[in-house]
Amino acid sequence: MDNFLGQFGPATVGGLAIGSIYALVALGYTMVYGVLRLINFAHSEVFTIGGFAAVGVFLMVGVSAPVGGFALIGLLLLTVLVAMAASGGTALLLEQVAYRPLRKHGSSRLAALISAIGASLFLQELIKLVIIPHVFGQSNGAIQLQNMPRVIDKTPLFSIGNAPIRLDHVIIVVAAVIMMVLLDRLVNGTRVGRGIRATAQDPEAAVLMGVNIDKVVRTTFLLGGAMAGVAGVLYLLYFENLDYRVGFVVGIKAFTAAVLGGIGNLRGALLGGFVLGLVESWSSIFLGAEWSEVTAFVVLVLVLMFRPTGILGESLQRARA
Amino acid sequence: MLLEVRDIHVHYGKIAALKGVTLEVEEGEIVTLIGANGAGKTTTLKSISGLRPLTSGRIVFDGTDISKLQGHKRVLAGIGQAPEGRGIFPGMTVQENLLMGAYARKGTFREELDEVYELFPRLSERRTQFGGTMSGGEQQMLAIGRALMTNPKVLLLDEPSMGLAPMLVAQIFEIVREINQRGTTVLLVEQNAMQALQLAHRAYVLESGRVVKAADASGLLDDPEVRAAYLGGDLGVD
Amino acid sequence: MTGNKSPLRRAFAPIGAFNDKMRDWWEGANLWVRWAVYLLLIIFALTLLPSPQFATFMMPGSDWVSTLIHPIGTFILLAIGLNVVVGQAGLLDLGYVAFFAIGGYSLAYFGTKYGWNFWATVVVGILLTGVSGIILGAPTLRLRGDYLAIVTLGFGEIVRITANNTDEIGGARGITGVPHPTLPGVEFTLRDAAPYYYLMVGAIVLVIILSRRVEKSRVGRAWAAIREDEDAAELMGVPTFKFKLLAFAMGAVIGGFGGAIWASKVSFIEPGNFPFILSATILAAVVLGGSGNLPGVIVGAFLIAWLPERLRFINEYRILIFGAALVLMMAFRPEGLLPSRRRRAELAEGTGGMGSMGAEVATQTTVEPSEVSK
Amino acid sequence: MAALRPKITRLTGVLATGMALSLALAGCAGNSSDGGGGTGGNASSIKIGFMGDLTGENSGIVIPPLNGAILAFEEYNAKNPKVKIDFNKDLHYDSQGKSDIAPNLVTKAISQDKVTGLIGPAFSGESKSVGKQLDENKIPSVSPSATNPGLAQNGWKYWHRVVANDNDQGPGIADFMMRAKSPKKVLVVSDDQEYSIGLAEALAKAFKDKGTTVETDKFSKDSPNYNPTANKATAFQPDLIAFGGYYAQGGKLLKQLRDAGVKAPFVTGDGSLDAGLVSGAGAQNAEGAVIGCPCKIPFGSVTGPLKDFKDKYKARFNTDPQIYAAEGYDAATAFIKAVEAGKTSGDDINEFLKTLSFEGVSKPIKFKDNGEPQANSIFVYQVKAGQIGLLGDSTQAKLEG
Repeated sequence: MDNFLGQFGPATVGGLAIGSIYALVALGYTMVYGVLRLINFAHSEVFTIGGFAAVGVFLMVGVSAPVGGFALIGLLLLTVLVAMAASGGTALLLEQVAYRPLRKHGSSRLAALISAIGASLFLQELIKLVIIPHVFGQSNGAIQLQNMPRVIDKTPLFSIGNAPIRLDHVIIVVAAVIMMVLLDRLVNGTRVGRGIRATAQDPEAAVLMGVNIDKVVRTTFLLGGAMAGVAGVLYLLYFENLDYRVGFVVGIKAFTAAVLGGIGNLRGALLGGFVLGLVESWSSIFLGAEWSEVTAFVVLVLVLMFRPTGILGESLQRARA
Repeated sequence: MLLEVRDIHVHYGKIAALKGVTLEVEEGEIVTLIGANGAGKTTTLKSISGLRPLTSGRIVFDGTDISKLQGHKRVLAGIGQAPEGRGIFPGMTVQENLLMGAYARKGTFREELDEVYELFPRLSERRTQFGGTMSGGEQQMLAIGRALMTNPKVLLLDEPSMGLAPMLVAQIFEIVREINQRGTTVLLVEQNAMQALQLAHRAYVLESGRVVKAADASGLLDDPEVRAAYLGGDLGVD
Repeated sequence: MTGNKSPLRRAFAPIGAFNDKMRDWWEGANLWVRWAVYLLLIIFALTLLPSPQFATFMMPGSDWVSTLIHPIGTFILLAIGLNVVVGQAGLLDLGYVAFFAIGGYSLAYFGTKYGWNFWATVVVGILLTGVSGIILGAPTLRLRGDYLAIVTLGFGEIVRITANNTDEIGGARGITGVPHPTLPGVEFTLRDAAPYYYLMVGAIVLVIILSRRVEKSRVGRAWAAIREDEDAAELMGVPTFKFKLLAFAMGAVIGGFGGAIWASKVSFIEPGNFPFILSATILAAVVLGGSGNLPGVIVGAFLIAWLPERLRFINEYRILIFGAALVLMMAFRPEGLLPSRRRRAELAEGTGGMGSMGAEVATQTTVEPSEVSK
Repeated sequence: MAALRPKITRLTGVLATGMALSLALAGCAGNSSDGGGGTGGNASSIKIGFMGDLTGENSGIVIPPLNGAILAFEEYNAKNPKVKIDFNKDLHYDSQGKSDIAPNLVTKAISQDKVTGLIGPAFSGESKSVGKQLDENKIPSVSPSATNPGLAQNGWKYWHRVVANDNDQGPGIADFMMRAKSPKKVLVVSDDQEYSIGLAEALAKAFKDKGTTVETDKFSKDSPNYNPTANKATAFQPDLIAFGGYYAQGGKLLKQLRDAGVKAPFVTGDGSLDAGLVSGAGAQNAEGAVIGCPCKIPFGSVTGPLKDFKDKYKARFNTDPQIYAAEGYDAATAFIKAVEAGKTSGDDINEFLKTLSFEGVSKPIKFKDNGEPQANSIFVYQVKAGQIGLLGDSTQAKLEG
């Protein structure tokens, strides 16, 4: 453990960065769960689509070297918007095709879960077989997007202790917190948000108040999808690579984060994301990175044993405070 | 005629919950539906407010057929309901709950809010408290107040006395009378038949999904069959 | 209102009608008729099914008998096991593959390290999986449905990753030379799949009998009660936790049994054989076939195992199509191909034993009079 | 429609026969014991199969040797020999590199397709799962790319490979790096895949034997986040980072190492010998990375038979030969030599392979008794200006820059 102190700083920074990405993806799980009581398994692919949309923008704009200043801000805004649209659109479509018919027929959640798993597989393969070869021109079998353009200069800006901080670290954490605050405002401070919360808390009563449930569900998917789109962009900026399966790993972690924080609870998702990112990162120092997933799940089980509804408690219902 | 329900059938899966219910509510009336548990009272209300689909039959409100209108649109048309079990949004404050009542409409709702707070001074005291943390009686008041915020032409009340102490029940019923006197039509579902009949103008008796009796409330109070079935052992306390 | 029934939903109607008819006939059938049918089915499974003539149609791209053992046979075993947990007790388990892995690893480890006899090791493996089912269940079964789902998913991953990182059981290298079963007069080798096939059929028959017996017993009724309304079951005096744990353990035991047989057949196992997607696939098989109904579950497992292999000619598109098929099936026949009547009643009531989705307010198109009037 | 009819007739016929035979067949399910290496001595053609990951994520390592083999067999058949070698598409078994799929395919290859020999399996995991099966059925196999040292220690008599194993590769790479950079501290990294761990262990042992301080690290392949490894490197400050693993992970690792400011030289093995390493890491990050391989890839300008092979390959497949293409060609040639010598049964071919010795494109091909190749040369490559170039035999080559 002599090198523990040497690794602690960078591990914390890395943990916060990856935790931010988990948190943003977790928001989608948590919102859909809050409203529909459905584990939207295909949300991981919604995230992946966001990443690919970002690659598309970078290639289209023709980024070949790191940019800075206003150009960077402009480019990032454009990318985020496109990715939010792509992911949000995918999420909407998913709701329409995979969940709406089941909801209308009052199917069991088990059926919905299977539909979700099916949709997840379908989207994953679609990305692999159609999007990568035909949109990005990668040859069959090559599933990684190669030669990812570098958008952000990655030389450290400054150091805190022995932890070098890069621009992408800052952007990721700041963007995640901003998106989180915006969403929180939206859900807790607007009419649309009240509709969402009312539906989550008591759908029948919500109808009696004149809330259009279908619209609320669509909005929920759209918002969750858009958050995942942002997460996709941040992921791409951070790791600069992407393949058709990234969503699976990130998705499971994000869902774990959502449950950890208290599923259905927006702030819980943020907290859960950070906790999970840090736990993974720190535990890697002691146990080795190959055990990080095991530690993440063990922490989840431990938390649930003592707080059966997650750290912050469950759902949009009591999440107001 | 404000509300007409014509021969509606409703099913839960394959089980028939309503087997042809017909009833009418005139403007300005208080009409009550009484009957045993499972007779179909709540289902009738849910069908009127669009929470349950009809298998057959028609519902006409204010001159238009609303049988196929989506539930949330019926609120705008003027049907307000305080549902069974109150349906309070537990994670919203009292004020937010009330504002949810006005969700479908645009504008500020100062006056409506003031009116509800005037009817239920208790809610006014607790406007920042969370719905989920209130007592049963307060929740019932909130549910009725919230339904009033939808600005209804007809107010559907589902078992407002359930689980409440007799004194509170009397209080709630008094407020219902007050609401009616201010011009809102009321369709009341109650197990507490005695008090409901004392309050209402007219009443329908439901038995296993069918209307078996329809008469003036006062008439039913004296009906020996009704007395035996619904008023005998059912004097208020649940 | 009558026109609301979609054509695709209608297309499934004959299956349902046939299913109903079969069931009526079955329920009215004599004991000896039933036994004759059982016998015929077993004879069919032992003779016609694996015959080479059948194979050219069923499996042109790979070896048919081997495919019947794995994935078809193992999937059926696993689906029957998972059906106990999901279909009968109504618990959502997303990490079922863990038990398959533990069973396989038990056999591989004790068989190669200590040279234990196959049958003894199978028993030990079954005990170990049962215990691991209890270890997983005890802290988690008090959690509500979805928390249980993520925790079981996590358990599946923990088992796989632990196997991958533990050198004592071969780590990522896996274990080679898993012992073959021994039976007097029968030689289990890699040259001939037939003995394994008979072993697999025997195992499936055994597990079916076990599962049926339990389903019809007091335990099965307790599970049904828990599935339909856990709170009510508890109030009626059913010790729900105990029975949920039992369901978990029994599901685990069947999974472990399947794992042991499979491991001995392939003679080499590695952690990569136990990915999450396998859990999801088995779950899909159970739901697709008709969760809670044994014949349905078996048919579901058969289709889920067979179709992707059979569809190898569309090669890389087969998972894409598989995913789309799952979505379509759930949209048009969410109760599965061959649901049990009881299950269908539960679904009609809107809960399906696992609760319904939220934001669910029945809208105008839900009820078809034609179904209602039956 | 017309084309369909015969098929349908045949199908019904088959089904009817099936029915009739079914009872008689009880007990004969999957009876395939006529294996023994397929056809007899006077066949006019024999079948050779190929097995590996043809559509999965590591197919980039498997398609080139498949192409190499196709090239060799096409050349052979074009010469109108007495016994042709059938290597058609149906005999290319796509295991997707999965050890649980491979056995069924081998069963099919043996019992239905009646192959006489097999090129592959491409990877070590699937080789483990089918080696015994091939052995029991007396099917000679030659793998162009499975490098796990343990494979040769199973006592399989029908198993061969034309590449040196990781126990040669590890020391080969270590020797070379010691001469080139004389590192004092080496960080040996692997992911959690079987191949990766094996090579990393060989590398760690080799560097330890040379007296360096070795620290090891392992990460999960599925995790996108290799930062913990980068952090460890920052803390340990090694003079060299050695990675055992495939390019898909290697590229990401290299990028995250460089992004974290780790500047130590990077060396890796055959699984990363792919342009994907450079594009995954970014050309700038990959610059100077050293890759060792028991394979010889004709990158850049080459001479002699290798050039010949490169030109033919390019003409046939319209792309330069990549990793293990030459080995695939040599594996196929081994079978061709056997058939030319009149050997057409599995047993005969296997016997012949014991005595075989010829100058392959990649190296001199001669098998030891356990199936390992005699020649265990390791070749080293380096990334220069975004391209991988061959430096030469690890015992002679010099590192540039």
